[in-house]
Amino acid sequence: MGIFEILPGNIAVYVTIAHLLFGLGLFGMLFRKTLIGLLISLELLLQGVGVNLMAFGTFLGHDHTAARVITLFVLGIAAAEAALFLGIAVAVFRNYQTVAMDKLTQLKG
Amino acid sequence: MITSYVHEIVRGTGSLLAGMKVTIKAMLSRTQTVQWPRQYLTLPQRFRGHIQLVPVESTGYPKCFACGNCARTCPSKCITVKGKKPEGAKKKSPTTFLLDFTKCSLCGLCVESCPVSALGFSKDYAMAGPSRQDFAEMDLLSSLASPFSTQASKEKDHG
Amino acid sequence: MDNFIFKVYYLSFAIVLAQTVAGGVLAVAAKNLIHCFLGMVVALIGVAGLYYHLGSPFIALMQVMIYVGAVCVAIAFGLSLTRKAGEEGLKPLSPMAVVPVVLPAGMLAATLKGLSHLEKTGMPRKLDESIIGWQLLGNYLFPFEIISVLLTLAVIGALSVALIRRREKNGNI
Amino acid sequence: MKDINLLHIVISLLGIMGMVSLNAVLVVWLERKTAGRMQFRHGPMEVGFHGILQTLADGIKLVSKQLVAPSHADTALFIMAPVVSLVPIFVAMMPIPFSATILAHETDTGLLLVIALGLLNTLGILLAGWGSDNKYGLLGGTRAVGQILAYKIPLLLTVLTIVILAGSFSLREIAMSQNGLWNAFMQPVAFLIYIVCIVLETNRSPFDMAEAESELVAGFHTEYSGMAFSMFFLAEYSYMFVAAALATVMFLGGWHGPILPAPIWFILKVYFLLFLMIWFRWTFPRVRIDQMLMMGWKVLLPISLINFLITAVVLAL
Repeated sequence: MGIFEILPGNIAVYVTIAHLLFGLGLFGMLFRKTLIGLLISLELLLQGVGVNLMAFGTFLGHDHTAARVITLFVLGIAAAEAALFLGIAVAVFRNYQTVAMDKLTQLKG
Repeated sequence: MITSYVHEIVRGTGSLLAGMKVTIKAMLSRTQTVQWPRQYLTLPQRFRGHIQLVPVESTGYPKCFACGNCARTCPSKCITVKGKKPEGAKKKSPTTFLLDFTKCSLCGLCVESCPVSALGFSKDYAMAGPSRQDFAEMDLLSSLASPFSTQASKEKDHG
Repeated sequence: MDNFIFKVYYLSFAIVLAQTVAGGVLAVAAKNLIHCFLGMVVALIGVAGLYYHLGSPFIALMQVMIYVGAVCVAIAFGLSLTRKAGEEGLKPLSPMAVVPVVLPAGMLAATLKGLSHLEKTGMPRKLDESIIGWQLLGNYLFPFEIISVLLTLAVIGALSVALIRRREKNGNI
Repeated sequence: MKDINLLHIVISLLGIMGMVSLNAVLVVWLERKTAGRMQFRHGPMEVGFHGILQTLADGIKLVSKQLVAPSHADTALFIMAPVVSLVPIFVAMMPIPFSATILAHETDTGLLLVIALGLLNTLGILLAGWGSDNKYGLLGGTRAVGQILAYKIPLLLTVLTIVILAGSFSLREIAMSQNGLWNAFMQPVAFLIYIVCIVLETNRSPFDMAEAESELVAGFHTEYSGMAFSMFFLAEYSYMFVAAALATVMFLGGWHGPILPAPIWFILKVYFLLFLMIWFRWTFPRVRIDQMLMMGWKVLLPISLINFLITAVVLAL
């Protein structure tokens, strides 16, 4: 058993994995080339936030439902954001025939 | 606009139900196909398969007297007839009657032209074989009794 | 027997952890965008597993349903609509790459330091989740309504953004 | 965690596997027989009594065939796709109650579990289409995605209608709540929408756009052969069973019925729905993709929304 035994009951594990997801998401947002890659990284980042919320809510919260309700809100917001993001991505592709972020420079003037 | 929307949905559902009624009726009625190698359908009277020789009812010998009319009439020259007189007979009888079914177009002119109606259409439709040769020389005599072969077989019996 | 069940439980947790990390890395680092997508799906299912281990099967299933069922499918759709060869992969690394390493690491260190003062609370327990519904329509009614409005607006916005071209071409939607 | 009994898990998994295979054998046979009879034919007659073992023979043939991956295919996706489409269906069978006591895994959120796992099936189809480096496959996969976006919201709304009637996400309690009057009679509109949605969900004709033979060869499984193809096949027929079982629980009163024992009633109702789906398949011509999307967004969505609103208002009053 050894190390496995402490894993599911230890808040540090959840917090670590949440920060890892957050870091991966941040990395992807900085270095992916296309809008869709950006969106995928953004989802990972939000997942990090969600795991963090749930871990703190479950282990430390006085009110166990608060974290869950807020996580549900995060899920809802993420769905809305994804829908909007994809709409924008499709519109951008229609107008510029590309979704590579280096080439979308019209706003720079 | 709303009424036409609702009307369309109701009408569509009705037509779907009508279609389902048709198929369920079909499902509960008799099947039209049969399990072929085990069951056969009776063929209609006028089914035109490949040609065959018509026997004389009393003896079982072919009616044909090898006049060769059919071979001459055949537009694709797929009939070969040879014949001679068996001993003690008045008319000739065919010794060879070959049909090249690979060329035959089933036009039926041979049957029309036969002076004694010795040719007819068979009801054989399940025709398949491993080689082309099986149909290039179909021996139409083989299914009939022959005045020659009976003699031969009699001799064989005695011998 | 009990011991074995616990072993299976710990093993499943380890698998979920490994799955989340591997999926996340694949999602960010893969060259091919469809592999990124796949990595994201794997990571999201892993996160759902984490929620389950945190004692909340309801949130875990909502995660699978909303993310894997809806968001991922929509992303896949967008992916196939906007795909263009040669535009995938990562930009060349720059000094900026320090940020996503240092920032979460610093945050994590601070959090763990703060946590070390607290006593362990033990294994997460499964709780009655019907309270979530009461809370949503009670204490959290206002945020709930705002989320609903936000979702509606997002759908309308996405539609209108995606239909701009067609409106210009045809004169109407 | 302690309440999970290992023996129970093993037995229920074996039971589910047996159920899936037996169901596939029976439903494929039923489908071919029905198709035959509806076209005035006999259907399979050779293997076993009236061809009942035909599926088994076909299965053996498929398993013994080689799986060929196209040379430019994304091999990992290509091999993963059938597994992704089949395994969630296995798991989705766990919370389905065959009677008040016979169910593999009792959970409060059974309905959500089945629906969430059913969504993964489409993911498998998408991966298959994408991974096989084939334009028909890709078109099939993309169509499946468009389809899921169109039917999932009406489906969830009808399911929610039932949930607020029964007051629970647990499949067992939903079935228990219909001891007297079945939901199909209380919610006829929701029932009809759900019937349409399960046909959409399982990618069957008239909504089999993802594999439309006459347009896309075989759609997402054009490149699949042998074992992988049979896994898609198994997934389709198992998904049919899961969807029909869910409909039985939600609308046809689950295992409730006079005289006969409960599991038999359940199976009978499920097979009635399966027969209904087969009947649809051999009656209706395939709709076009735009017609399907129109129907999803313009007919099913508004009607299910109105139905949900009316139910909620009536219950609140």
